[in-house]
Amino acid sequence: MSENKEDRHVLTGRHFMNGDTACAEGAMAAGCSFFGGYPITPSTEIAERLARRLPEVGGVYIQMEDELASIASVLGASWTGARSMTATSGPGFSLMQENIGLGAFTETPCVIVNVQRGGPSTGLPTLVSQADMMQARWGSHGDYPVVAYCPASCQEMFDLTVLAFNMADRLRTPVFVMADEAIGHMTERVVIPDKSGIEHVVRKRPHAGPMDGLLPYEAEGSMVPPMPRVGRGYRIHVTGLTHDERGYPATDAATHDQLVRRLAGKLTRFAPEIIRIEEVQMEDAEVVLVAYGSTSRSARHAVTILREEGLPVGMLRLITAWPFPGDRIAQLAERGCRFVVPELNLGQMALEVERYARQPTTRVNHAGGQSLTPDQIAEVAREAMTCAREKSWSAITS
Amino acid sequence: MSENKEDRHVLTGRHFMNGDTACAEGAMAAGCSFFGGYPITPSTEIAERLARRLPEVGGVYIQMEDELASIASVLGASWTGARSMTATSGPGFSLMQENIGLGAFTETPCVIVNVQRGGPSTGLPTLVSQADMMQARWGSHGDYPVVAYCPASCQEMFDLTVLAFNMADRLRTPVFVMADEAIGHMTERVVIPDKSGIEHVVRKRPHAGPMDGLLPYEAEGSMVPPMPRVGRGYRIHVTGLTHDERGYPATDAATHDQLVRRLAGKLTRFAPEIIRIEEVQMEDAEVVLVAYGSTSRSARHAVTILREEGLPVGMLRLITAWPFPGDRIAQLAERGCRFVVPELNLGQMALEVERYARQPTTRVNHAGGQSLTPDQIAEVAREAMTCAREKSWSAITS
Amino acid sequence: MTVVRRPLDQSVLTIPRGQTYIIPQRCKGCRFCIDFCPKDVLEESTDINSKGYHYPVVSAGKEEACIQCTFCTLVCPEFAIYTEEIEPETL
Amino acid sequence: MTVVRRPLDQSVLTIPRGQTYIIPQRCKGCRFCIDFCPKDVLEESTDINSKGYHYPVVSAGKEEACIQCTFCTLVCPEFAIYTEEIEPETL
Amino acid sequence: MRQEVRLAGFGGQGIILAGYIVGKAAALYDDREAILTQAYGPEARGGACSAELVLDDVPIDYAMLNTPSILVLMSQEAYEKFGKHAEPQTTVIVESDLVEGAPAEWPGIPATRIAEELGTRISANIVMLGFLTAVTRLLSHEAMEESITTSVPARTVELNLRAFAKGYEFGLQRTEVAI
Amino acid sequence: MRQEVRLAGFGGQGIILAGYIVGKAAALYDDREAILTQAYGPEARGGACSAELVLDDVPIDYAMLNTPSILVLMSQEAYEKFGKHAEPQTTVIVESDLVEGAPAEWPGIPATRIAEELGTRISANIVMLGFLTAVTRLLSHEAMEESITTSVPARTVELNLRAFAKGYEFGLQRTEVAI
Amino acid sequence: MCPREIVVSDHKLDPILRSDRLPHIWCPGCGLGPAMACFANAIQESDIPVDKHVCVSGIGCTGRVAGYLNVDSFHTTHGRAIPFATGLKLSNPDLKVTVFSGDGDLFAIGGNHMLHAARRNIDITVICVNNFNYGMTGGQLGPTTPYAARTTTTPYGNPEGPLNIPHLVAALGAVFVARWTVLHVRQLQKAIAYALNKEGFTFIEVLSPCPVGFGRPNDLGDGIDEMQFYRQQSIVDDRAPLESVGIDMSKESTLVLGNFVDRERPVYQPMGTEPPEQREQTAVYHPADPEVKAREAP
Amino acid sequence: MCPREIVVSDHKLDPILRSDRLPHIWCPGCGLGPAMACFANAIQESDIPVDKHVCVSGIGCTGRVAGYLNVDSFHTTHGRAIPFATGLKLSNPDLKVTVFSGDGDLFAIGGNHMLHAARRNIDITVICVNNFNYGMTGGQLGPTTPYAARTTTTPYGNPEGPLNIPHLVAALGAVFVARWTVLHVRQLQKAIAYALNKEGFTFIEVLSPCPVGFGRPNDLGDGIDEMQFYRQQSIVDDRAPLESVGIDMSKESTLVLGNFVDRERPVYQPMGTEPPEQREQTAVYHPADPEVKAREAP
Ligand SMILES: Cc1ncc(C[n+]2csc(CCOP(=O)(O)OP(=O)(O)O)c2C)c(N)n1
Ligand SMILES: Cc1ncc(C[n+]2csc(CCOP(=O)(O)OP(=O)(O)O)c2C)c(N)n1
Ligand code: SF4
Ligand code: SF4
Ligand code: SF4
Ligand code: SF4
Ligand code: SF4
Ligand code: SF4
Ligand SMILES: [Mg+2]
Ligand SMILES: [Mg+2]
Repeated sequence: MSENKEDRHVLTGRHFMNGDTACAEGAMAAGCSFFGGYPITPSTEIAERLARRLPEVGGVYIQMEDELASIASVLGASWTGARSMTATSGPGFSLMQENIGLGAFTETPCVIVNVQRGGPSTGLPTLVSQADMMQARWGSHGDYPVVAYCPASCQEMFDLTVLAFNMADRLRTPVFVMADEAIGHMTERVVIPDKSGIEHVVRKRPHAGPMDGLLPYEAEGSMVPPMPRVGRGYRIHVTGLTHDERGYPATDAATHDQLVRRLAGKLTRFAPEIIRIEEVQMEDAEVVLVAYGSTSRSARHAVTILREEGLPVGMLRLITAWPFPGDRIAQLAERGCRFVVPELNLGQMALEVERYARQPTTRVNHAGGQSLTPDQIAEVAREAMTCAREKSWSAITS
Repeated sequence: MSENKEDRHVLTGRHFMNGDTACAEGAMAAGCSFFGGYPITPSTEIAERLARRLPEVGGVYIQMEDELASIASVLGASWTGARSMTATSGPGFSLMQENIGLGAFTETPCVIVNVQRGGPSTGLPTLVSQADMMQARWGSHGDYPVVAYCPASCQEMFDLTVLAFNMADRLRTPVFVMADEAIGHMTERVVIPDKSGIEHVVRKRPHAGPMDGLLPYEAEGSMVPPMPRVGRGYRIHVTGLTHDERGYPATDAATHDQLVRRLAGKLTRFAPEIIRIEEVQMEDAEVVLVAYGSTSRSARHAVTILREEGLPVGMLRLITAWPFPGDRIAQLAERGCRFVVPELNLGQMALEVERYARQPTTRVNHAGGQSLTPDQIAEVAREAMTCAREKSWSAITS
Repeated sequence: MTVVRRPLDQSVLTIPRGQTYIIPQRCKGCRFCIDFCPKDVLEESTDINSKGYHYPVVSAGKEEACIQCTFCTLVCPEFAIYTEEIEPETL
Repeated sequence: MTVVRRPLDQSVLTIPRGQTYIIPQRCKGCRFCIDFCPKDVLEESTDINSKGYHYPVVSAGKEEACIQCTFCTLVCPEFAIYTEEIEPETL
Repeated sequence: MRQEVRLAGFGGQGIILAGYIVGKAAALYDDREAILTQAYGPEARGGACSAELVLDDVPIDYAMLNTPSILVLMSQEAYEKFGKHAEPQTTVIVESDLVEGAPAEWPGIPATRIAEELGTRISANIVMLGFLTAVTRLLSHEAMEESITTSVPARTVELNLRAFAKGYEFGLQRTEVAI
Repeated sequence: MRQEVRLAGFGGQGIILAGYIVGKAAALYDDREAILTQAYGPEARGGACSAELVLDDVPIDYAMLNTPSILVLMSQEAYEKFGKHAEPQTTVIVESDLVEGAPAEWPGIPATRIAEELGTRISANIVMLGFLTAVTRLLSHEAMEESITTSVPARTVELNLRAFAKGYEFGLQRTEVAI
Repeated sequence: MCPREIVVSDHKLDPILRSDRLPHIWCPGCGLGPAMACFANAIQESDIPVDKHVCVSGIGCTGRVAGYLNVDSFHTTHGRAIPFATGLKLSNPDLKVTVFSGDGDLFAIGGNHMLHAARRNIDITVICVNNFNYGMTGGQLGPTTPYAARTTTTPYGNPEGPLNIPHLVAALGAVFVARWTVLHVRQLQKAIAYALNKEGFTFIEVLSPCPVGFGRPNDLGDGIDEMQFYRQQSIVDDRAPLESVGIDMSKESTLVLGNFVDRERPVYQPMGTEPPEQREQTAVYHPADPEVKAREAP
Repeated sequence: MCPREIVVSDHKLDPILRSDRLPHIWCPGCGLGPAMACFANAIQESDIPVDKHVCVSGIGCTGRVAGYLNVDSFHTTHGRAIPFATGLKLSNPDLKVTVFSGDGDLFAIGGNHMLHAARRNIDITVICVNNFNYGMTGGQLGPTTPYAARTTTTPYGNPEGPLNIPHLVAALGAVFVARWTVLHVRQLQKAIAYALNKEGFTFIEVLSPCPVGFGRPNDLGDGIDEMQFYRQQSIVDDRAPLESVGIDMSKESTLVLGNFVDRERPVYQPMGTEPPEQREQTAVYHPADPEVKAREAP
């Protein structure tokens, strides 16, 4: 490997690496230069990899005393202009919630990886689940914007981590990579392009101009205000209190409403850019499997099985979970599709599907600890297909 | 006042007190003997009142070092057989999430009061909002049972706190009182009955029998296992790991799924007991205002205004927010009702209404900082009524 | 702007002297400046400001007494008073 | 059940003696008991247990050597060895 | 009938207690419905302060004020903020020593001075309540007295009742003059 | 063709590394698709340990094993847990010194002893890989060698290649005998 | 002859303040103003350009300081100022990062971060205003509230023993530990200026009156009375044994002030930016710079 | 003549263990077994009935102790054992509550609760197994990991200085502070037994081998090697100045063991259960009970 520090950011080449490592390499390739974290199964390998890798490029790895400190350090680092991140799992994600709210409210870009394990509480630390999906949306108090991606392979652990950094900087907001233990701990081929093949969105900076009059929360029509760095003479003030465009505290309902709505509005406005879905055999699908993360691999396999049986089943894979691709679900519902939602939880994203589909869905759930098998999913989808055709849908939904 | 300690529990009589104080008196009347908390506006008055009141009856008030410690102490106290509680607001509620999961997973009864203020982050500490409703449902990682009540008056701050304690013991689960600043800080008449008028559900204890073979997580058909106290020779083990009926850690998916589903199932089974709603002028209502907490007061006023105009508008007040009274919403939707959901957030409970109604709702939102006025609500409801009658509903929903 | 005082040429034989500046509207009447001035230079005004507080004024006869110790500048919670060094009196 | 040893009648002239009890299946072969026994009472078995570990056995000629110091009982991480006091030998 | 009352002044004047006493008199001793709310905010720290009451004969849903029927102003700042924009139908009562520039027809009382004369400067709020009761007949004299009795520290009851009486008396005179 | 491989033994034998080498050989040097998973759990702490591989010619969706085509057993415990219930179609390979009671027709190699003879007891896993390659032809000899070269610490490459060769040789003999 | 006072409308410190936000929200008689003034002066006195100064606060009355100082400033969440500051500093070592917050923020909810930042010797300065209570929320018990003191949550008197802040922070390994009151403005300013220029985790406790939350409920009176109390009861002793400098605020008690600890320990360097030198633990307290030596209160 | 060893299937400590859960999950050569055995013996030796003993753990290898002891026991969340225990104890003062957890659990994520429980002098015993790393998650840096040590998250050596646990806990006000290794089983058991019987916040640090997470990566070898290291490098000094008892685990370093602090301070009493007596701060270290005086390792 070259001794040039710059070169060590992007580990160009074909690799056989596990999902956590691929995530860490995605961060490296994206130019992440600060990781503040606290070990927790099954995300620890991300920290371990970055503890080795970041110093190679002059970046900072610091293991903080807990997850509260980790996320706070990540927010602080972001204001220096650094791309910063942390990685955790359910219990740590719960502890981060207060400062996730601070990050969202102060529009501080950063990446937070949650490699989901069995919950609630300490649960099944070493085994898979997908039960923090709703927490990602609602875990902190108040209304705030949320972007979450769900990798389904080691390659996507890499790719979506890069995307997460870009989207964080694009939108000035924390972005979640909602991985799961099965993906984090599996080892697959990961192909890393050379540096020129890595997309890099540059964080919008304030235009040259008088530093003193800067309004760091003035959205300038784009809904995303440019972000100054500390130490550059802007004399910015950043507060978790409701604040005006200057960044100063404001104690009035109107400013609050306007700010909270702008933050939500950012996501609505940029939803087309944020949202990624993959559609598999959807052209003629009557029953749609809506799946994400490791479960989507079983679902994809189930589609293959069912198609072999001649059944018109397709899969819509949520690469982006939040903002939820509800419009597409609504379209499909109008087309007459029925939905089967396999998840490693008691039905979380299924709630959103139901809302947009305006119909109940068939859920395939396991609380966690093992993957759903393609057969389990196929069986339910088969049944759903029969009911759909017999128009007796409601019989099988709860 | 009598010198008999017993008598000081229930402050029988007519009082003019604020909502926070009424909540504290509700806890006293319910026999709460442990409060572990940390001050935070606008819930601080609950702590302050209990700091004065609990020592009068030999109870324990302890101000912990933070909210993480507060909720942990409350869970510990509960295992001694005590009725224990804490009170907080958004930022503190966020910090409590990890141990709320522990409480739910270990089936530890306790009461957690959240007097909601403007969020996210530090937001508007002294002003009202209702933006933690979804957080109450999804704030901790994993799937777990949630019960939440929403008081709309000082009297209900008292009544629902008593109910919360009873339901916590009935179901062996943490119960939330999701108040809001407007209710916490308003002062009204509160009538406290004498002791005999206070309902008291006794926590189910293990039957007499061999202590050693006790299965503290065996549900005995009722889905709610009896709860032993520490120090009584049962040699119980309690863990936040997935556990079997003996309480021992289990690392298998089947035990996990079974446990997580039983916890969810408890709520489904007891939903009729848990769920309280109030219906106002609903007999012939075509448009239904679904409201809760302080906002329901404005909504009630709006109903009066609209009825005076001859419009068939009613209100369904969510006294219980979680589990969500979805069946009633579904019934009303089938009856042809349209829903208007005023909330001091960007639309949270409206999401649930939509899911069960299988139709979009009209939302009346303010992010927080001030109450919605009856006029604001009435105006939207009037419009909704017109659209409903013209069957052009979709035009006004987003 | 010179905020920190760096006397350029100060012989051992001079005592620094200060001129008092006051922003009456800012004062909240805490008396910190008045009670702790080592030279008792200040006293309460008879007037009140718009918030109803008696702000400090230089006592009669104390016009030359300020030794520019800057204590009042530092201790005032409201940034309502400060002093600037003036030509020292040579003893 | 007497778990804690409370010798009832122990003159200054007696040295306590112990009998060694072993649960071979529990042993994980850490050697703590063997290496630190003050009287070198123990050695590795030639047999292995089902997990493949050499558990401790009393060395030949050391049958009487245990002074019932209970060190092995306390230090064994696997609760695989303990001793019980037996009739002391009077010197 | 819905009545809305705002008491405004600065921290330390006992504005909230005054509001509490009025609300309690209504809710517990005069068989009316009453809600007290108050403005919070870090800005209030030692500064402006106000208590807002809604009284009615039927249960009160909406607790925020639309247009107060009665406004009690105990500081210049309160006058600037609320008094200047008072609607014509609002009865405005002022602490006449602390508020400058108020229309002459507004009932006024030097409550602080009267309280000081009674030797208890901090009872200015209670003097004001006496005055309010006399001038507006918002609540019965008995209810107000009972509310004061149960709301102030036991050892100060007597003093406060005297303060109330003083204010009430002053009010009666003023009313006689005015009517 | 989907192939499922399980390597099982105890912690410290380098089971996971062995699995990694196989997977990498397939994914990077033999142009196949490969996924490696492993059993985690606190119970694994110093105890049983297994690596699971799925190899295929098309992208692999589902990474869990149904019925392994190849089972490599490096401990008695692994044999008790997996070997005893092996399906007839599964090729089972054992560390013959560490597993007792396995059917004679199962290919076996005293990998640990051979490694010890090479002076590197911890390369038993690589010896086993050589044997596996020879006996099953799961992956090409070259791919395996390349995978070992890029996966073990640089200074141990040569030794490990020797270990691999030894195992491979032993396997060829065994294969000759068996077939 | 010079005039008496000259009435002006701007203060000479205004440029370092966000003067458009004045008046601040603090109560009359509160000590936060002087504490902030000393910090503002020290910033200007420091060798570091103002643009490189960053102030990070948590939540509380003290936490509002970040919002009034005209430097890059952050008003974070309750208790998390130190880890936030750690991220800033490590990610841009050119910055001079100062945490300015309250006793509750830094030692109740934020205590763990204090512990580890001091242990690691992160190169930041921490200024803690100790007003013996939670001012912002209305005067509740805090970790420094003296034994038996009345607060709104200890109506029968505080049953807890208070934290001895300098003792703890010194035990944690801070390289500079001082305590002053807001009456001792010159010493305070000097101590801050010294800390700002010193590498490593430097810490200053500032005793400050809070008439609303602490003074009045505990018969200490108004701000001015608590200041008088400081004047009467303070002694300066740089070499006081730190286990003896606990504060009980009783009428006869002594407030021991001083620059208690001044030592060298290797500063935290994340691996990779620079290989850290061998670290040795120095546990000796030796105030080193005569400039920060204590003087009597004015 | 007596037989050689007698082979049995139950251990005499089994009744105080949840022996149905054995074998435990700990690695061969791990020191947690002996630490638990000492605690189990001390429980039985204590004057308190076994049924009144409660053990509370956080998360970690050490945290599993609660699940193996046959007393009422709680395996809570990472870092929160102490506040959980506080709730138990205050709500039922008849209980004897012991927190048994790891260095990371009690001093990294849980450090703040240690700080305040010790300050308040909550009447619980805390036993901290220090294995110089996070064992459970696979050997990462912890707050006690020595400077320059290798862990999976300090591949280039640890840049942080480690916590000196007895020094910190003593500064916080614990009434009993001891340190032993798992080789010093008798002294450890005695110290625990003493702590269990003493009122107030009592604390014992237990040094313990973790071959997987710490020993092997740092060339200390297996469990037995680390035990040998303890034997060779330990000295017992009850009166050692606590700022000097930091541990760096280098080959030549000394491990200072002993019952360092034994003093009286008023125990936390929530108001209302009993009016607390006037509290005084005693800062003197004086091991008081000859029973817990140190002896040499066997
Ligand atoms: C998580 C959280 N808990 C509680 C609060 C409420 N709160 C705000 S400031 C404060 C205490 C402030 O005390 P201190 O740090 O001493 O500052 P002071 O106001 O005394 O200067 C509290 C408890 C909060 N904002 N966030
Ligand atoms: C909130 C949270 N963060 C992280 C973890 C992961 N985790 C479990 S145990 C542990 C550290 C254990 O270290 P220590 O307390 O020293 O115990 P040991 O295993 O060394 O005995 C960590 C980080 C967790 N369970 N919960
Ligand atoms: S500078 Fe000093 S002497 Fe002059 S007025 Fe101010 S305090 Fe008094
Ligand atoms: S110190 Fe400032 S606020 Fe206080 S009296 Fe003097 S000028 Fe006024
Ligand atoms: S009791 Fe002591 S002497 Fe006897 S075998 Fe055990 S360690 Fe050796
Ligand atoms: S101490 Fe226990 S586990 Fe270790 S060798 Fe002896 S019997 Fe075996
Ligand atoms: S409450 Fe206390 S600390 Fe806060 S501003 Fe007022 S006096 Fe200052
Ligand atoms: S990892 Fe370390 S502490 Fe954990 S069981 Fe293994 S040896 Fe013990
Ligand atoms: Mg404070
Ligand atoms: Mg550890």
